[in-house]
Amino acid sequence: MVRVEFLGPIQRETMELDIANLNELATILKDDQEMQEWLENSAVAVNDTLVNNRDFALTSGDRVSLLPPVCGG
Amino acid sequence: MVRVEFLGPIQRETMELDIANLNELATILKDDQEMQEWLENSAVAVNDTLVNNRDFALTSGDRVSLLPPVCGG
Amino acid sequence: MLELYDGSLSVASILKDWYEEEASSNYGAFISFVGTVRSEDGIDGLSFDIYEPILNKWFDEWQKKAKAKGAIIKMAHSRGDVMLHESSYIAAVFSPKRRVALEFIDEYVEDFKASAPIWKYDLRDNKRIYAKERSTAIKGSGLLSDSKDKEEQR
Amino acid sequence: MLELYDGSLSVASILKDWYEEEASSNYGAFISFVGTVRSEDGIDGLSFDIYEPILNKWFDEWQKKAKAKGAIIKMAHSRGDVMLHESSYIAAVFSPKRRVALEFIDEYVEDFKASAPIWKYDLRDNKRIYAKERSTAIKGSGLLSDSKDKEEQR
Repeated sequence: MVRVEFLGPIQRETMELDIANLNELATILKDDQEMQEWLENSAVAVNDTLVNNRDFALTSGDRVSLLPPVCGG
Repeated sequence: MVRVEFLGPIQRETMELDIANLNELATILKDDQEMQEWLENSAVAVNDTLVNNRDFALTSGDRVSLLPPVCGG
Repeated sequence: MLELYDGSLSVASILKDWYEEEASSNYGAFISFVGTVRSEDGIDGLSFDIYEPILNKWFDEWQKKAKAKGAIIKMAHSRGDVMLHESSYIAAVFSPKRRVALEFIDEYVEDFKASAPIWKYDLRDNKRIYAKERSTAIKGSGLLSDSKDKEEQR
Repeated sequence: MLELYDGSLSVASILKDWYEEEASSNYGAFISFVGTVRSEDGIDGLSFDIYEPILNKWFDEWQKKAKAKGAIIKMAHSRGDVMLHESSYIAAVFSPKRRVALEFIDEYVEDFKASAPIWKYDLRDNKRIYAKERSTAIKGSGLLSDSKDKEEQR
């Protein structure tokens, strides 16, 4: 199982999914109306490293994080 | 009388001169071998304002200062 | 060194500690940037969420960039609520000479603003409101969006 | 505010005072630059001469430039001897937002180095040796030299 976490202001429970890559996560989330804006403006990390490729392979135990727009300081 | 001060590392006594402009000061100092390098690298202030013109008129009571290369900090 | 505190920062004390820590390190230049909560738009204060694992990685990368220039960096940030006129952020650079410090602090603070995984909320009427308009999407954002999908198929 | 001290600066205490002075001024950004005497070339320390009337004018002009950007500046500098690892110079900018502070500190410190009427000496074997090679001729220097005279006649 892959754990999917929504950080900061995204009000969403952590999900446990049986997915093999980020494309599959995108497919699962694309029908969720409330998530569309977050999907457009959030970055994605796998095991705390930012990734830029939807084909990125996932294996059981991986953690995916969605990071919405930031404003530290 | 015009008072001429040599600031910082220029080891020179203050002079009291009867001069009407900075050209006259340059003429007085030009035969002083020890002053040549300082004349080349020093800025000049009259009454604590930097000046850039040798024709700058001086009147009795004015103070001329020579400011050699600086390094604060 | 990256320090996270609950609530506002004790700025004078943190700057003192950092200065003293490096007192014998032979750095000629020490530059620090302090961010303080301004009274504007009627807010009562700000509040911060931090995702520490990625913040630590971000900081370690900047520490490496600093070392490559013979410098070191430090940072302190608040978690949770910080009220008006209190401070939430300090960034510092120590370097042998001034040019590196003056240039590095700018790059380091700007990339912090654009990339560090910290979320800011306005405090108003006891509510915590995400400061969406002032936030910046991290580089590479939108990876999971439909439009990204279409873009890739083109 | 321009503060001159005999000998080295109490950095932590000066930064604390400045931070507290502006605690309610609603500046969102406070950036400070501290210059510390480095151990190099076998010196024991540095020593400084300051010509205050022109330094004050220089500082007042920069304070005006800062005000035009909604910012304020502060500065502290040592007179006389400052030994290794002690600090001799602090410059600070307070501004509503960060970009002004980050840009202004750079211009302000660089012009200080190029123009402020302060002379530096190396301390070596109880002697005070003018740091000529590290010094910068103020803009407009050479007004009274012979070569300047010839230049004007050309």
